Formats: sequence, C-alpha cells, structure tokens
Amino acid sequence: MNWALTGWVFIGLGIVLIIVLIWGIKVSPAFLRTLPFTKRLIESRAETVECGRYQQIFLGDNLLSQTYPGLGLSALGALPVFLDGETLVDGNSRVSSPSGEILVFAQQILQSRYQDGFSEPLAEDLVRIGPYGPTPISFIAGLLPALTRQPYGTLVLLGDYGPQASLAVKAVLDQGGRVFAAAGSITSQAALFLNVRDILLGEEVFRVSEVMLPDPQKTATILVEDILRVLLILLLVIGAGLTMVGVL
Amino acid sequence: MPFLICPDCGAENPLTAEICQVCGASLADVIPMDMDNSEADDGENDEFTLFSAEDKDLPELLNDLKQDHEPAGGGLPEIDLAGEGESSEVDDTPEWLDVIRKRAHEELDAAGEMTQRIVAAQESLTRQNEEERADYASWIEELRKETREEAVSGTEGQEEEPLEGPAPEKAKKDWLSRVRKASGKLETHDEPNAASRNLLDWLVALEEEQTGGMPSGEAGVTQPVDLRQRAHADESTREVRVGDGAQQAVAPKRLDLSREEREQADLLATTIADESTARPVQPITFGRRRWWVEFILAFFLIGGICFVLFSGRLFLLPEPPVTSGGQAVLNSVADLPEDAELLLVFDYQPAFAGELEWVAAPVLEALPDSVKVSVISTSASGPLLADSMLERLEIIPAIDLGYLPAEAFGAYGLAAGLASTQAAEFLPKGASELFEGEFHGILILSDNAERARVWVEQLSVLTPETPLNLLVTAQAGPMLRPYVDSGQVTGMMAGISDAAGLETSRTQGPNASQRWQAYQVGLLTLIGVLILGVLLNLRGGATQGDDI
Amino acid sequence: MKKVFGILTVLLVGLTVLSGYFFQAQLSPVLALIFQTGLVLFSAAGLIGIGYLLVLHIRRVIRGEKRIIQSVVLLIAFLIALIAGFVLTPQSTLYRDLILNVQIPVEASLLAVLAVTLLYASLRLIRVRGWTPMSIAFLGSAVFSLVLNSGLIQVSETSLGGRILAFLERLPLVGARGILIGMALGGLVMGLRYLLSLDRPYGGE
Amino acid sequence: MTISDYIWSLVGFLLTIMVLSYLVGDNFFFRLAVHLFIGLTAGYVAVLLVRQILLPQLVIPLVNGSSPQRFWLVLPLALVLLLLVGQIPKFSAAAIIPLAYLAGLAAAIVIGGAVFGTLLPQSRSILDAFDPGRWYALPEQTWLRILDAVVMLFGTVGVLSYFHFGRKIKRESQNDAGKRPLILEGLGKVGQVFIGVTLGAVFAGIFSTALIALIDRLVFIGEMLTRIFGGL
Repeated sequence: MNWALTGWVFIGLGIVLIIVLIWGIKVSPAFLRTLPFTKRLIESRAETVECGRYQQIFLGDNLLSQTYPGLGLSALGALPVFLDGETLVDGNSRVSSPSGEILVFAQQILQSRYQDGFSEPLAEDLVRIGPYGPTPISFIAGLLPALTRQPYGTLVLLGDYGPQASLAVKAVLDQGGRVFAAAGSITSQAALFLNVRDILLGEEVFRVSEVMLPDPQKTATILVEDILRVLLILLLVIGAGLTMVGVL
Repeated sequence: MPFLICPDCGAENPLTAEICQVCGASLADVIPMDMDNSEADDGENDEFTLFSAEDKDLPELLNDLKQDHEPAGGGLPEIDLAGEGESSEVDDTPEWLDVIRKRAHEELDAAGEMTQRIVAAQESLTRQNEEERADYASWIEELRKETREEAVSGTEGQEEEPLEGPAPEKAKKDWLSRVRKASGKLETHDEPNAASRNLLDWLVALEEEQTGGMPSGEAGVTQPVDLRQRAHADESTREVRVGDGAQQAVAPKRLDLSREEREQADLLATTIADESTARPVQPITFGRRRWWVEFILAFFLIGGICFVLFSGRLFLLPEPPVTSGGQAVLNSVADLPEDAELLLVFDYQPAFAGELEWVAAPVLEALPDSVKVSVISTSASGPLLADSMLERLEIIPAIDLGYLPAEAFGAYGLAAGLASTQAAEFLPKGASELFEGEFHGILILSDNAERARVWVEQLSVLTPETPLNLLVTAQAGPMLRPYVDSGQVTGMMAGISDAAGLETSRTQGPNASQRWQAYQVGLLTLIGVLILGVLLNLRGGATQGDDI
Repeated sequence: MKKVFGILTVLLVGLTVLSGYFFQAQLSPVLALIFQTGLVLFSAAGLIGIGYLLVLHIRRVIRGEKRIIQSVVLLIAFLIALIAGFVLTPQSTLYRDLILNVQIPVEASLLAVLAVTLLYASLRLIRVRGWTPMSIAFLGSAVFSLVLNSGLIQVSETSLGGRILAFLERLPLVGARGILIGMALGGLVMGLRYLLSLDRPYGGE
Repeated sequence: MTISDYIWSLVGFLLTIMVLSYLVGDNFFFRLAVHLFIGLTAGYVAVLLVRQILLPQLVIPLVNGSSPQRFWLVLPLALVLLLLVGQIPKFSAAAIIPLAYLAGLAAAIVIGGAVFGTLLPQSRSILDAFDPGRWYALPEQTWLRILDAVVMLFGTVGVLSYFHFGRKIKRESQNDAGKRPLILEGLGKVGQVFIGVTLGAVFAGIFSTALIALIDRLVFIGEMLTRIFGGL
C-alpha cells in the first residue's frame, strides 16, 4: 500500500471538499452539534465585563507543535472571535503566550481589529499583550502573580500547553472566576479534566472559533473534518479486514 | 407552517433548527411563529404584553405544564401580571394556566422571576410622587408637539377595530379564542409605512392609548401598559417606568401598531421594567478558596513524605521492581562495542532535572569508559543541563552538537521528510551534522512524550539498526510505551518506578530507599484522595451529562 | 492590496514547501532558503516577544506602578543574564551555575506546588465532572496506574497475570491514538484554512 | 563542598522556600523569586537565540560570506526588518509580509506534519496489529494479540466517533441538538471510556512527576537545613 499517496489523497480531498462546501454547496451551522461550552463561555465573558473583572486569553506555548500540528494556528484563528467590541473597549483583557511568534501574530490581529474602528488614543493599552515569561514554565510563573494582581473573571486557555496550566486554573478558580479550556495536548487534558468544568478535549479545540461565531466558511471546514473522519473510520475498518486476509 | 424567528437577525428558521441558519444565534428559547395563522400568531405573540418571548424560561415552563394539563389552546396565553382586573374570561381559563399564574406570582424561578420583577416595578411606580408625574406629563407633552409636526401622516385614520367589538360569529369556545377576539386590535394588518415610523412616534401613540385608559373589561386580559419617562438632569439616560395607566384621564386614542412594532414594544417594555427593577447584585465572590481542605491535603502529603524521608525508618512497603524496560536499557548500554559512539539527546526542562538525573544515573554510570559521547540539546536550557549532569557523572563529551531548536527544526524535518539523508542537506549546520554522524546507540532524555515521539519516529527511520533508548519522566511514559512494544525503541525507563530497582551508587543506600518509600506514600495519598472524592460525591456531583 | 500581498505570500511559501515532498531533490536549494529564512524569522519573533516582556516591566517602573520592585528585579536579572551570556559565553561554568541554580529550584518548586494542586483537584473530580462514563474510566485508570507505579503489584511478565497486566497497561494507548489521529485531522483542516487564506492572522482582514 | 557550591546551594534553598510559599498564597517572596527567574531565563533565551541562530544563520554569513551567500540572505534580512518595523503600531502593515511568510510556512508544516507525521503512522500501526504474522509469532500470546488488535481498532473508531461534530439529523427532543447520528453516538460512548482511560493514566504520570519534584525539593531543603545547622 502506498501510504504517501494515501496522504496526498487526503490532502487533496480536504482542499476539494473545502472549496465545494464554501463556494458550492452552502452549509448551515444547524448541521453541527451544539456545545454547552459556548453558551457558558459567552455568559462568563459578559459577566466578566459587567462586573469590571479581567479576562485572560492564553494562546498556548508554541505556534508549531510536532505532535499536535495546528493547535497554535487554531488559537490564532480563534483570537479575533474573542476581540469583540465589548472586549476591545473594556480595557480589562489580556492576550498572552510565552511564544514570541504567537505574540507577534496576536499583536498584528489586535492592531487590525483596532484599526477597524478605533481612533489611536482610544486603542492605546486597551487589550494588552501579556508576555509573562519566555518559556512555558517561566510564563506560568509570571502569570500567577498577574492573575492575583487583578480580579479575574474569565480565563480562556487555547493552543498547545502543558499540565502546568493547572496552576493558573486554580488561581482563577480561587478568585471565583471561571475557566474555559480548549485542551489540545493529552497532558493538559489529563491535568485540567479534574478541575475545569468547561473543557474541550482533543479535536473539539478546533471548533472554538466556529462555535463562538458561526459562519458558513467555518461550518464548511468543520463539516470537511467530519467527512474526512468518517472516511478514515471506514478506511481503518476495511484496512483491518484486508490486512487480516493478507491483501495489505 | 410554524417557524422560528431568529432573535438576532430576524431570519426565519424551521422548527427543528437549533441555531439560526443565517447568523448562527441560538434558537433554543425562541417561541415558534405561524404566519399562516395570523390570528393564532397574534394571539400568541403579538399581544401587547410585558411578558414577551424574551423570557427564556417561559416556553419550557409551558411545555412542562402542557404535558401535565391538557391545553385548551395551542398558543401562549396572556398572563395578568398585575393581578388586577379579573375578567370573565379568566374564569374560563384552563387549569394549567391557573397554575402558571400561581407559579408566576409565587416562584422566583422560571417565569416567576421575570413576573415578579415586573410586578415589583409596577408597585414601585405606584409610589411615585406627583411631582414626577407632572414632570413626565410636561415632557410627554413636548414630545407630542414635536412628533405631531414630524409624524408620518395617515396613522390617525387607520384606527383599529374597537376593543369591545362584538364577539365573532365563528364559534371559538375556548378561552383563548375569546381573548383573541377581545383584543381585536391584534387582528389589524400591518400598514405599509409602519416600518418607517420611528420609535418616538409609536411611543407617543402608545402613551396616548395608555393614557386613554383601557376598557375595564379588558384589563385582565391585555396587560395595561403605561410608559412613563422621566428625564434626569444628572443622567444621560432616561428612566422609563411601567405603571398604572388608569389614573391618567386623557382622551382615549386608538393605537395602530404593526407586528414588528409590537414586538419592539414588548421588548422595550420588558427591558425597561427589568432595568428599573431593584435586583440583588451578584456579589463578586473572592476568596472562595477552601483553605482548610487544601491545608489538610497538603499537610497529609508533605507531612507523610517528610516523615518517611526524615524519620530514618523504613516501612513495610514493596521494594522497587526491576522492570524489563529498565533492564533492556542497561543491557543495551553495556553491550556497546569498544570506542562506540553514543548520542545523548537532552530534551527536558530544568523542572524535571531531579527526576531525569535519577532515571539517567544508573544508565550513564554503566557506560563503558571507552564510549565516545556526543551531546545535542533540543530544549533551551538543554546545553546547561547536559553540562551539569555529565560533569556530575564525570563523563566528558567528545562532541557537543549544541542547541537545536526542537520545535522549529523538528517540524521542518517532518514537513520535508527529514527521515532521509537527502533532506539533511538543506538543514542548517547543527542539524545536518547530527544526521551525518554514525552512532552505535542513541539515548534520549526527555520530559515530553510528544517531542520524544518525534525523535523516535525520525531516528528509527534514519538509522533503523541503531539501538534507541528512552529515559523519560513518568508523565511521558504511558504515551511512549507502544514504541517499545513495536520494537522501534530498544528500551525505556519512565520515572523512578523503572529506575529505582536498578542498583547504582545513586539509588543504593537508605536515602534511596526512603525516597522510594516517600514516592509510594505520595501515590497512596493520591489514591486515598481520589477515593475520598468519590465517597463525598456518591449521591451528588453529577453536574452535567455525557458530553463536555 | 495589503491583503493580496499577504495571500500571495502564504500561497507561494506554503505551496513551495508542500511541493518539496514531491520534488525534494529539485527544490532542495529553495527549501533550504525558505527554512533558513523561517528559522531566522522565528528567532527574531522570539526576541520581539522578550522585547514585549521588557517593555511591560520598563513601563511599570517608569509609571511607578504597584509591585515595582519585582519589575526592577526582573530587569536587572535580564541584564545580568544577557551581559554574562555574551561576556562569559553559555559554556562557562559560572554562567551555567548562575542560570541553573535559579532555574532548577524555581521550576522544580513550581512542579512541587503543582503536585499539591493536583491532589486538591483530585478531590473534586466527581464534583466537577459528575458520574459519566468518561469520569469513571478516568478514575479507574488513574487508580490502577498509581497502584502500578507504586510497585504494589509485582507479577512475572511471563505469567498470565503479567500478560493481562501488560494488556491493561496498553489500553491508554487506544484513546491516545484516537485523540492523536483526531488532532491530526483537525490540524490538516486548520492548515488548509490558512493555506487557502480563510484565516489571515497576519492582518489585512 | 566549595564555598561557591555552598553559596549556590543557599541561593537554591532560598528560592525553593520562596516559591513553595505560594502554597499559602501569592506573596511578595514568591513574586520576587519568579521575577528573578523570569528575568534570568529571558536573558538566557535571548543569548541563545542570538548566539545559536541569528549570528550563525544571518549576521556572520552577511559579514564574512561570499557574494552569492550575501545575496540570498537579503530575503531573511528584509523580512526581519519588516517584522521589527511592523511592531510600531503606525507601521503595523509592514509586518504583513513576514507574518504571511510565517503563516504559509506554518500551514505547510502543519499539513505535512498532520498527515505524514501523525495520521498515517498512527493509522498504519493500527492496521499492523491485524497482521496475522504478528498474531502467530508467539503462539502463547495469539489470543491476547488478537484481542489487542480488536480493542485498538474498536477503541480508536470509538474515540474518533466521539469527536464527530455533526448532529443527529432527525431531532426528537431538545437534547438531540447535542447528539451525534445514531451509530456514531453509540460508538462515541465507547470512545468516551477509552478517552477517560487514557487521561487517567496520563494524569497518574503527571502526578508522579510532580511528586518526584516535591520529594526532590523536600530532600534538598532537609539537606540544606542539616548543613546550615550542622555547621553551627
């Protein structure tokens, strides 16, 4: 069996399906399952703004992860969704990561959001970049005092990060804040499973952007993922049978 | 055909839709509309009522109640929020509606909360003093003057059917039919230019109608609404209150409203009532930390460990096992030929230095002196950690390949198929040197299963004959075990469970045994806490369903 | 126009790298340049990230905000590490001692704090997650793994018990494999979104 | 033990105590220790990036390299400069090209890594488990290997089904909005169990590692106290 060819077929099929579902057949978000995570996150963010508390959006430790490809990109893709009007003018939000490349991207996203409808004096220092430390553990070490410095209402964890995020989670929960984790890596899922009620596991993390702000493009790509998944399941079952009889 | 109207964008969605097909907003709490049956529609949703579809808990409440009590009508009934003006229609209401009313007045949850807020607002208004009313009256008079000049013509001529019109010929015996007939204004058709009127217009019209007073017979059916606005000199917003309009003795006028306007009015009225209602402020709960629980747990964990470590006693706990993985690593190292070249990959952070030194010490101490050691680091602090560990174990590296940014290089490697010597050509110097070397054995020290996995996958293809061994932390172990099973990895030691059983200078002696026992005590404490957590939540704790 | 430049750059770089799978020999020099440039850019971005950190603390010091002492300590420590790194080089024993004797105690102690945090969180597992198949499986698996790690169960690997134990030890791999494959699928689609410029984090929205 | 060792140990001891004081709550000493740590780490990382990457990959070839080498380095140099200029809010547009470059590179790496680094190898190892040659390699373990293979396939399919995002097409109740199509829903239940098993085992590993760090620190504190008070 030519595995490399199979890989290219998957990539090609993904491209074709995305194009067809975005520019051909329009799909509705109603086809997708709802996640309770979304509603609670929206509520929590609203409460946080209303109560004058702070929110922290953590974008993960790495832009590129070898085992979890796409987590860093997923976090950056979701960031604009969190920069809604209320957040942009609220001034109590922080976007953070230990990774320089993520911070540079985040800064660019922030700038473009503010340039969309804010004058320069207004935009100054509203949503701030939070570079608490340059390595994953030094970042968490720096984040802990920052979390106790101000009352935090919402902590959103995105991207690729490790079990040390539990420390930040506890710091926010101790203040009565709420934590929302899109936990991609297995270690972070295992550590946060215990004390984060609103957690997205595994592949679900790629839905953060879509569930928060559905649009036909995002829905289409999620459906493409579904189609590829079903295809893969079928291939695995058929492949197992063929291997058993010695064809593969 | 009933359908759902999106509260955000106004798009029509099928009844089965969970979220809006246009904007994606949740339709979970939206009440179905039926355009084909405008009468029913009006009766259900277009009532000029404070109790609008915005109240999220009402549909669920109604559904629940309908299941228990046979419904007399299919729609959403009007509720007398003020509790006044009991009309004859009320007597004919079904039992379930009475239950709603009762609950709405008595309960704080579901519909009751909103109802009680509105009632509270109404009660507070009745206590307003006369000065406020005078202010209001003068203000509204000004509004009238302004708006009469600007108002779109034709609205006056389109008066609705009288509220007290005769009962229709068509026999509708149920109470809801009578309610609909009685509130005949709702059967009016949207006027063509209705949408063009601004909020101010209909506010004035609304005020005129309300101040005109409702026919007494209808008071219990159609909620009398009186919007009063008070301009505050020191505030940028105006407080609008809902109150008793019957006290205003102004000539009655008919109000002609489109459906859209009524919906807006409902929404506004509810919002106004809700805004002006005193409500308990959700206190910001700081310091919810349960100190005592944490203290007890920390005391047991740290106290237990300290007791085992420093008491000088050994307890009846099992000795550390000698695992096959650990033995395989030792054998692999011991079997290295004379003048063999061994590659050591340092891929861990300083936090894990303690554990990895414990794990690596037995293996590195067993290295024959003739072995040439090459070192490469893939974590930022790796070069320093490598120097430190090798110096302590008195191993002098023959070649130091320096620091290789694992994330960047590793990912490039994957992308370009690093697992071939050809790919190494275009890699930067450090990486290409790595893949040009011919090693007789590779030892990877890692705290991270993911990065170790990439090393395994790349190196096992690049040099399939070279024995590859893993010295990793306990947290990385479970995810790397399959590579041992599949033969890609010769041996693996994960955490001190695998290392403690091996005899070395570091792991011998009472101190090593006490550390091992302290480790056991820590694990047993966690097991105990997990079980305690289960026991404490045997009945409760089920806070959610299957899906996260 | 900015948007077009961005999209073209993404397509050019992305498609060239992907083509490298097919035409590795032919594209080798181009790929070398692309990767080298990427590596330099990543490093520059890393330095910019550190710059953000410094600016944050310098601003705090200048404005005289709360906790100014910590910011001063951070800036001094940074300068010491930076100057010593260039003067002594990272191979120097003194430099190594300076960095590691701070990094190891602080990082290891944070990990120790994590142990206590996880212990407390363990108490709340059922309270937070409820009685679901996943939480029950989590609980059972965690207890089983802890018992194994503690050496309380020691059986011969060749015996039937040993084989069953080995089978149970391999069970976590099943879920891990499923999660990893799922993550790869998500990563593939996410990569395609970027390649097709459906997501444009570089600006020009 | 030399004086230098003693001093460094003392520094380590103080920092350990300061960080462990976080168990009581955030405090000045904790913050002081972590800021010292962050500052030193940032300085070290900056040195590493400059000495190990920027100097050898960019600066030295630009200064000492041949003309063709220098010519090809114009691209990274220009992109770095644009990236730096783009950090000034007024000129943020300058960063579009270098960031688009990184995004394109990252996208290609992610696609390649996802398919060829994870998807195919993991799928392949599942199928390999069904190879009859492996089943019969050790006759006494044949049934266990078959069981292994079946559980692996069933569990993986279950986990993948759990992550299916599409919902049940025929909705019978409000709760169905969060449910998958029937077959996948059933398989998803199985998947949940396997996910739980995996996370439980990984959690045990994480705790073990953290516990060893705790023991290590406690031993270190004990040794230091012995040294300090033993020397008096």
